[in-house]
Amino acid sequence: MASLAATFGRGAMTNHWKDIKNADVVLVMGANPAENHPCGFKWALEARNTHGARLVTIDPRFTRTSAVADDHLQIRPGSDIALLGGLVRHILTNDLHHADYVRAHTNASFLVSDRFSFEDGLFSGFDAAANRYDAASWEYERDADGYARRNPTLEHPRCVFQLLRAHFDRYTPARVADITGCSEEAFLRIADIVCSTGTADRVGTVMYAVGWTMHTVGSQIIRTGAILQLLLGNIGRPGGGINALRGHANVQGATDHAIVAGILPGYLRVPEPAQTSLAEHLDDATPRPLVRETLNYWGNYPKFFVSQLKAWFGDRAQPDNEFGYHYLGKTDADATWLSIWDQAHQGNLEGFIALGFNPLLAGPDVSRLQAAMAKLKWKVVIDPFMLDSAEFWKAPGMDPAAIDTEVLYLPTTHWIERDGSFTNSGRWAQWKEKAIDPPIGVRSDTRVLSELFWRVKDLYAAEGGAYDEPIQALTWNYLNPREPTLPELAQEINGHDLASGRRLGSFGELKDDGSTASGNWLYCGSYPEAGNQMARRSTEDPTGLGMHHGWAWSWPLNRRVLYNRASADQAGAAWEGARAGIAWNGREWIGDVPDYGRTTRPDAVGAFIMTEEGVARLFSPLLKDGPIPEHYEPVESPTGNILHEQVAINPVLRWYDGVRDTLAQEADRSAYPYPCTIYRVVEREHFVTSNVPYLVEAMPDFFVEVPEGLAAEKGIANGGQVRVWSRRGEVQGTAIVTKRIGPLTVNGQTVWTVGVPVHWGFVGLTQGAMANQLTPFIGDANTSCPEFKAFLVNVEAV
Amino acid sequence: MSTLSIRRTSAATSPAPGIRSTPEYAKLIDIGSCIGCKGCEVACKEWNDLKVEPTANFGSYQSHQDLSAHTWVLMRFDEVEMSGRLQWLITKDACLHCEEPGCLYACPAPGAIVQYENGIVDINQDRCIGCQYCVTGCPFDIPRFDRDTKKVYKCNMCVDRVDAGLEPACVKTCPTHAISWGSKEDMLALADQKVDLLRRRGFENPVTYNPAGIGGTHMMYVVPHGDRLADYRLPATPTASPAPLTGLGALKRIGAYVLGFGVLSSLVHYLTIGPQTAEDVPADEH
Amino acid sequence: MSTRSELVPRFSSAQRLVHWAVGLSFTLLLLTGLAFSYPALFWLTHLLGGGTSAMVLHPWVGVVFSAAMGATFVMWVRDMRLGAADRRWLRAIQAYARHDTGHVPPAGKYNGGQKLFFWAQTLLALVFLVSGLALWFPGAIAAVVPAASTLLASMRLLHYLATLAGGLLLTLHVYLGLFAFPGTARGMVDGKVSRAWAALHHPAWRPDTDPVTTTRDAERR
Amino acid sequence: MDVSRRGFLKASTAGGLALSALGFDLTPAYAAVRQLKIRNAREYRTLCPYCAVGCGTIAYVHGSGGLNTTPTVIHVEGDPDNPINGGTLCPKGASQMQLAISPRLRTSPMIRDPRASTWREISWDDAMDRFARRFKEARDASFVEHDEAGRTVNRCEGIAWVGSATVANEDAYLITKTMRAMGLVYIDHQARI
Repeated sequence: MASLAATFGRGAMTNHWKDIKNADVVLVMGANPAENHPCGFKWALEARNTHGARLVTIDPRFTRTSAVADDHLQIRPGSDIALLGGLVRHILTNDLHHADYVRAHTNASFLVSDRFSFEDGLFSGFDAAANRYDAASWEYERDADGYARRNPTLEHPRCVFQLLRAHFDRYTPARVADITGCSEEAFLRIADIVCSTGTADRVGTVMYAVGWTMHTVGSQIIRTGAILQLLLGNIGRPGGGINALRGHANVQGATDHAIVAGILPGYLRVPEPAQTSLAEHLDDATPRPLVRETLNYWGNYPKFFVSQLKAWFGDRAQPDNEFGYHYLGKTDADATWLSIWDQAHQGNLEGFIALGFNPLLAGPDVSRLQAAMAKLKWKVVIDPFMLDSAEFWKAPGMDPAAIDTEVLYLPTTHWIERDGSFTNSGRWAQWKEKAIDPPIGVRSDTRVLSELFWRVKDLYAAEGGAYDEPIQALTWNYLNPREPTLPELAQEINGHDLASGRRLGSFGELKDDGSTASGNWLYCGSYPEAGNQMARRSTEDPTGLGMHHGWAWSWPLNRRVLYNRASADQAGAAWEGARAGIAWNGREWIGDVPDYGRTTRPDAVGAFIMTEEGVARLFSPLLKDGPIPEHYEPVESPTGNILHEQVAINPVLRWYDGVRDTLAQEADRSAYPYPCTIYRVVEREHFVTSNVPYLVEAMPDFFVEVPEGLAAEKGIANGGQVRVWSRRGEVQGTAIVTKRIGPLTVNGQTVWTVGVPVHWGFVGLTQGAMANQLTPFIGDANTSCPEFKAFLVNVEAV
Repeated sequence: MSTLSIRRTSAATSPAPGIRSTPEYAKLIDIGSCIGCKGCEVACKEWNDLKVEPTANFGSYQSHQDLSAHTWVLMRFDEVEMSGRLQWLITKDACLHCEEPGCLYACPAPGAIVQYENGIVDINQDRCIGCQYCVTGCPFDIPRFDRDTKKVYKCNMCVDRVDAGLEPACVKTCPTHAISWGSKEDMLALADQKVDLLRRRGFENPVTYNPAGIGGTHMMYVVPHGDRLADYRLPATPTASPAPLTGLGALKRIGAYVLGFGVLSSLVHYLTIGPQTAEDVPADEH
Repeated sequence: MSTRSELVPRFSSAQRLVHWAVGLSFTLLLLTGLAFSYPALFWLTHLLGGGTSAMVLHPWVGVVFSAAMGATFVMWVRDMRLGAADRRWLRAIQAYARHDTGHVPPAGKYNGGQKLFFWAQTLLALVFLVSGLALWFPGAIAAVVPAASTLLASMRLLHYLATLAGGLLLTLHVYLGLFAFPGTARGMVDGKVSRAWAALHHPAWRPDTDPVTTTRDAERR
Repeated sequence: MDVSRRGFLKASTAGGLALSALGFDLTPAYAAVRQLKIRNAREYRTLCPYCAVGCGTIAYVHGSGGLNTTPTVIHVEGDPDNPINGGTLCPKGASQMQLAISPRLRTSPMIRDPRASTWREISWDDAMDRFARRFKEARDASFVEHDEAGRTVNRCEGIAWVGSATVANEDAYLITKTMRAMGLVYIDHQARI
């Protein structure tokens, strides 16, 4: 999501599930919604069935989504940027972009510093020793007041629009075909459909998921998609957007509430050591406007941050102790998934707690994770079911007698035994009822957390120890301090005015003087005095666009389409009347909850209120690996990078110790000739469904999808057993020999792709190979999302 | 327990006394919108409390090799090339609830197979004798015999739900609106719309599968490539009785007369010519 | 010279046992078979314990019938060869029906009609066996035959036609044995018939030299 | 069709009459259908626990909820009012009843001692005491108040927390609040993978 924030200012699905029905073109790429989000995918088919929308899939495999698509294009895993870059070029060379939109709502006109350059695969500012870019040369050219200079005609060679054109000019159809392996004709056929929405009366949407994010260039793939959508004028409009399809019931909510390295609830930033005072932190974290006419909503950062400290530390958060700023741990080190396991692998972690999570099977590189787990002193697994991760010491090939880790397993409630809210992919926070009591012996997550909190707190009080002030200071004002209820917590998240105790109706009311508290500003307004908005159940849809403002509650402020100001032109008139997001009636905005002041005049500030530019960023200096996306090969690739031989892979990856030795190098290509990708199937959801008999029945066994031609070459029979191995491990399973993966011609050479599903482990109703035995321990340069989607393997019949 | 009025019943000795004309229901399967998620398969099992069968991957996304007494719906997956493009044909295999049900006609057990006034064809296991004539009688090879209970089972269109004003479980659950439910007329109209849409989307031979040979069905399909029915595993011209059994009803009538004639002619012989007792015949006649 | 009312052995106990095994099993099969064919007769399934039970038992009774028919075949086949005399007898069958004894060529132990009955019965038993087995194990058929449903339907038809034929034969057999020719039936009860009966119906039969007389039954006489 | 209802009936009737005047009229007017299994169940509006579409579901529960009862879920299906799924559910959603009341759900804390090859049961009190003790030990051992440059960092480096994308927002919030206050920095969940 880093890339969406870098482009638009917020990192979330721009539109929502039901809105997809408003699209004229649906591009599904890096996602397989028919299998992974079937009930949301219905809205894509609804668009097709009600007004003839065109549905296109681009994927390494012909999936169940492709089965109902109008067209499908097979590409090589990890070649997404080349394909999307080709589409961007197709738009720019054929003038298919939505010119008015691009001029009004993007930074196309911004001039970039003359120090910016891109040569031989590297952007300016590359520091080879530190493996990073210095982004200083990616800045805009500033005027005397410090504001960015612009060129409204978009003709200046250093304006973003021209830079974009020059950059993507290399992505010709022939090159796209060479890199991705598809044919030029097929590419152009798809390009004609996808690039057909650059007009006021047409709108297209993009559905993507981890097929884009889980690459070493994942953030930049998404950026390319976002650029495509911006050029076509599809962001902010009903039926448009770039829609990240999340994989778990509350991935969005858990991210919003920041069970995430580097952020605090509401996407506030974890303080860094260099920010030695609250003032310094706020100064760093609060962006400055780059143009006069921007709302720069993140300018309110101090209000959100201080209100959160007040929610957490209450009376102990006062101006004289910087509202408890130093109660928070500070770090500037990467603390994400791979780094956690690297720390464990290095023996630096003593304890590891997994709640509602099965890390071992989640990978990557299961053998490495097993070795890392064995180095932990203790591990606590909190889950309703027994997990492979809790039993890693008796995984196939492990010797329990050699593993010192103490493992504690705590059975907790699951969803149906609790109320509370889930935030779906489309940002709708929906409240659920509790249906039954948990079985005797099972405790809720909040009870377990509270018991831990109180016991630790009491131990510190009795024995002393490392800096326990924040623990003693932490607010715990719940009626039953041993088990807070979820409505209580929802109210704390919403926040209140400290003087009156009144719950707030909007984050607009938050203050940075310590007079308000809000656990998560983004959810301020979800539980105001009027009651729990997330539990609302009105089915009315007066706009006819599927917004349903009376159903549940959507952040921010019940807004259903993000950036909806961009659904109207500069004067505030909807691009298209029938699918108006919001429109200016002369006095106020009508339609969706405006992403803009309700009575702010259309020309007052830019449409993208969360950016310093006031517009969306086609060119964004905020990512670590370049302001414009560029195609780099996966770290394990069957071919070189024909755009720049010397810089084949993303140059700013984080390399953990020993990982290079676990990758297939160029010399190993003949030993590991086949790109492989892993994925889910509709009958299963990661690992928990291995406890559900009907689902095990519906998709019983681990399998490997092998293209027909490759199977013939290797003597693999459909339904027979195959072995697949990478440099890191091997799996064995039933072969599904299929026509749905064809041969690709990549840079003149035939390439076969192999596919493996992720759902099996050694605990569960049926056992099967762990797909993540195969995957490499390396991640995206920005988000550190592991590369699960493109790596090399070999395959043989057993 | 509630009851539904019957239009037809197997092995009836007199016409079913139902005279009401209640709305007939139908399911419409839009094959072009089906993603093969097996939601219907699982929802069917869950609602009908059907047991889990041990399965194994046999080189397909398909869950089971075949329907069974415990699996009333099966999604079948076939990869087929059509006009140069790969099609992943996914068809829902389940009872079509024929207007002229071959199973019902074949069934010798009175009341074991009924057709309700609403069009649903149901097997009443109380009365099923396990002869499996329905299996042979079905033009779609749907009913399945269970060795343990010695009865035959198949989709009953969730008649318990329908009776309560709910749609069948598969209809309710279908994520992509590939299954529609309503009166037969409404579903035919909807099918026309869907066929039109397919034409506009460039399909040359979309058809509604509602075969006349069996008087139409209460589960209909909209087939994108109507000229390739066999690829969808749909028989082109199904009939209510398989060829050798066509006219069995009439034959049985004749058979009854033949047997009756046998008895009757014996009686006539007895009355006209009478018995021949050995003791009555003088010995010297020889 | 024996009296006309004197009884002579005609069927050994083994033959009678086999006859009644065939007779009873076939009657049960016929009645339940008719029950399966004619809804108005479905109540006849109660002879074998009701619908499902009848369905389960019908093929097992069929097994008994087939076994008994096998025994019948073995026991009688040598006696049942059709010869020229039998053909003459058959040509005069109308006279036989009219009791016009004078115009009926003398029959041996078995007349042409009985022999024909035997062969028809044997043929039908084979048809019943083959078609019955197919209907008993449709699953097995479906597993090995591609067009199983057509085959099974054909088998059903065949089974039904055989039933009709069998039903007619049984009617004829019962009528002749029980009503038309008094004194016949006891041959299958105590195994004996009167000399008068033998002289009338089987004038060419010599009961005193018949191998049956060498059996224990005959000695007891 | 040759085997029309009339023809069919006539055939059977004639056959029957020809053979026997006996017999029963077995033609029913009504047939019994299975009783709706959710007829007397109580309904709870909840959500599907799997993906992030956010499908509304209705859990059907048997048992009055009275003091002496243990209500159980007998069926789950889609909530037709929910605008996102409109009552539909994929196979995962459609089978969630089996997840809700799975016999595989665990009901007792367990511990695996170092080098042991089996689990043993442990009481909640003992489990939580041990959890807290281990947590404090690790925190004390790995807590960094000041970094090498002397700057206040107040972080705990020796414990990692992962998960979860499957708990409610309110649980998630409490997790973050508690763990950040404890000074943890290694915090992540399924969004990353």
